[in-house]
Amino acid sequence: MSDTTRPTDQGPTDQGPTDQIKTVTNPAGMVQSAASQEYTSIEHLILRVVMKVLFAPIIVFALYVQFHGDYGPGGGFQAGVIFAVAFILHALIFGLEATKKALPQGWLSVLMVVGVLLYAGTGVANMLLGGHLLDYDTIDPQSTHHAGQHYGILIVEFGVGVAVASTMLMIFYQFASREPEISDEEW
Amino acid sequence: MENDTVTLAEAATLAIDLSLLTLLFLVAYQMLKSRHLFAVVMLSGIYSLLSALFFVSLDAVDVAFTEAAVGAGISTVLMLAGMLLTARREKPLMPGRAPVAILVVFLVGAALMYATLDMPAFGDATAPANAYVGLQYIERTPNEIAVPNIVTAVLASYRGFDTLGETMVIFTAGVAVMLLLGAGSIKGGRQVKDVSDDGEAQQ
Amino acid sequence: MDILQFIADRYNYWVVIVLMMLGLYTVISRGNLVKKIIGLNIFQTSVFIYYISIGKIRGGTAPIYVPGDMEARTDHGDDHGSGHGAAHGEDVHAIHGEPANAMADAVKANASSGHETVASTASLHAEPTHHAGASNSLETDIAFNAEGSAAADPHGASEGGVVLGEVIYSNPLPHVLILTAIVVGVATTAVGLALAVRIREAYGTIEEDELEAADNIAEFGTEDPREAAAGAAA
Amino acid sequence: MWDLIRDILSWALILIGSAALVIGAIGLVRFPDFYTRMHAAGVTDTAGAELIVFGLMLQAPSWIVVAKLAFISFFLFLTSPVATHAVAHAAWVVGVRPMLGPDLKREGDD
Repeated sequence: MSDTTRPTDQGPTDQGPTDQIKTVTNPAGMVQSAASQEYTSIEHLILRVVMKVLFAPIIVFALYVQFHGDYGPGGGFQAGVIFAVAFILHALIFGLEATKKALPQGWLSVLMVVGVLLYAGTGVANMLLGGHLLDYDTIDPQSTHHAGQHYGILIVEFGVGVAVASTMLMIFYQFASREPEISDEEW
Repeated sequence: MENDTVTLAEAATLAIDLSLLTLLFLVAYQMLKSRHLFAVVMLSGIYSLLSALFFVSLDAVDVAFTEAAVGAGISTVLMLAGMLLTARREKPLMPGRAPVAILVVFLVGAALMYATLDMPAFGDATAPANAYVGLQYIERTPNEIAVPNIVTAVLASYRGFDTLGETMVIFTAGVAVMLLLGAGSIKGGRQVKDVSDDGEAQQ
Repeated sequence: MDILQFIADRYNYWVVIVLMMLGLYTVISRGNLVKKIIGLNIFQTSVFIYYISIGKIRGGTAPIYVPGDMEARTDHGDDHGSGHGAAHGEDVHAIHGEPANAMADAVKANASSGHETVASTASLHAEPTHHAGASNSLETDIAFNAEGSAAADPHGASEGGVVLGEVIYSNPLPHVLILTAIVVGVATTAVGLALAVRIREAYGTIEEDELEAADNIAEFGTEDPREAAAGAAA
Repeated sequence: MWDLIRDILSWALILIGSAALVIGAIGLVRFPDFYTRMHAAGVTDTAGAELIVFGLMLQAPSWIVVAKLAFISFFLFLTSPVATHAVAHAAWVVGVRPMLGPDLKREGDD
């Protein structure tokens, strides 16, 4: 075992315990470390069942927070984070590979751009409609109840939500798909 | 207490605020003391939830919501992942570091404490921060935006450009993490071996 | 008693400063990079609490219009009684129509308010009621439609115990700033952690002094560069 | 009349819930080993939070608030025991074993 965090040991493990870290594709295994292999089939049974019950409500709640942000606490930032949390929970319990099948990493990098472009594009569209940047009243100039502002805020918040959710998930994917070099005895 | 009427509700709020702040202090102190990084990360989740509770007490429901979702949901998981990839334990404090740090910290703290003597009172409606721009938002939102949640109106409309910038910062941070950890592969990089030669050289 | 009042008015800021000192101490004194990032988070949260504390208004509520209040505050919401519309609309209109004037007023008021704050702090022990008095005069001028006018207001119909159009809301601006700052904070924390992870992979440690020693060994072949310099000179 | 009953009932629920949480906190400090502490925290946490939410439900001004509180209570009922289970299970997998018999009287484990 060449790899420790002892102060005397300067070098990283290059060709160290490759046999030791072979099964850490599952972040749940990472977090609940030292799980013996024979457990894994039934180990997370309760967590899996509850996760299946909870996953859809969390997504629905995220959507509620996203689109109810005009009327109550909430908005794109919170909704994006909650949406990301649902998938992070999924990854923690079912493993990162399963989550990546459900929501591929390539989509995320596209969605990150789409979110920001949705926001910026709304602003540019307002300019093209003859107003200032992000002057939502140009969307519906005739409205007496500021319908343009409502539409603008909804679109922009949606852009924020998409950008935040995909960025947070992307960051999580990047961290979780790395293999820890530290042996479990360090705990 | 002659002139100002302290109601029961205000006294209760004061008690709740004080207990929350005490808990915040204790948790922060324990985070400073503990060398077990797993415990520190868990405590940071508790710290976030406590501060979210305190935000509710200060009427900032949107902020509390965000802090609870981010602090308990994302931040803790990311820190956990970061900790798993780096180190589980912190080394003991180097002797000689603490006195300098204490000196700097107490100087800064004393200066800030001195500055609070001139601060407007807590909850003062006429404080410069509250009387002008903030009040304008409250007065104008019904006429100009017509959205019940003033925070959303200010966030997405009045200060929409600001929020665009914030979104860009988040996007940039995501790209930075991708570049640092993803190793250029859209399929998700595995462990990178490009540094092992240097590691050998250092030994 | 005024000492107590003084403390009650500021205890929030002091606790926030103590939290900030804890965070700063963690950042400076601890050598572990992850611990430094966590210290930075403590610091950051204390700044958040400080901002939100400033925005709190005594007796206020969360900055979301209570049902019916938004309509009561609009100019064109004539269905809520023209009397109120006139009384209230005038006020908004003055701000709305002549921003330059409003700005000038604001600056004037700002100057006087700053003056009064200093005065009230200076004379706090001598005259405990001064601050409240100063606050009240300002309040009736600019901060709120005077409480007294609520009685004369034909719209003074209260719904569920609140007088519409007169509800006090906490300042929404700090909330907006901090809300975005929290999410940006976690994104930047992730960047910091990613850097720490890469450093760990390159050096095998994230302790500051060991990193420095490793750099020195790589550059000079010894942990102490001064030794190497002395050796080279000799 | 209904108001009075409602107030008494909701206050009773809230106070019992708070008492449960306080008792749980005391148990968390006083109990000797990990599993008994987990037991104290887990059981009273679920019960106390549920009771407080029920008490709040009786005070709710409108049905929509009742519905929201019902959702909260449902999710608390689902997640709180599961969290306790996950923590206890993780401890078991890592190798923490419950104290048994005369050991239970001592402070500190293993």
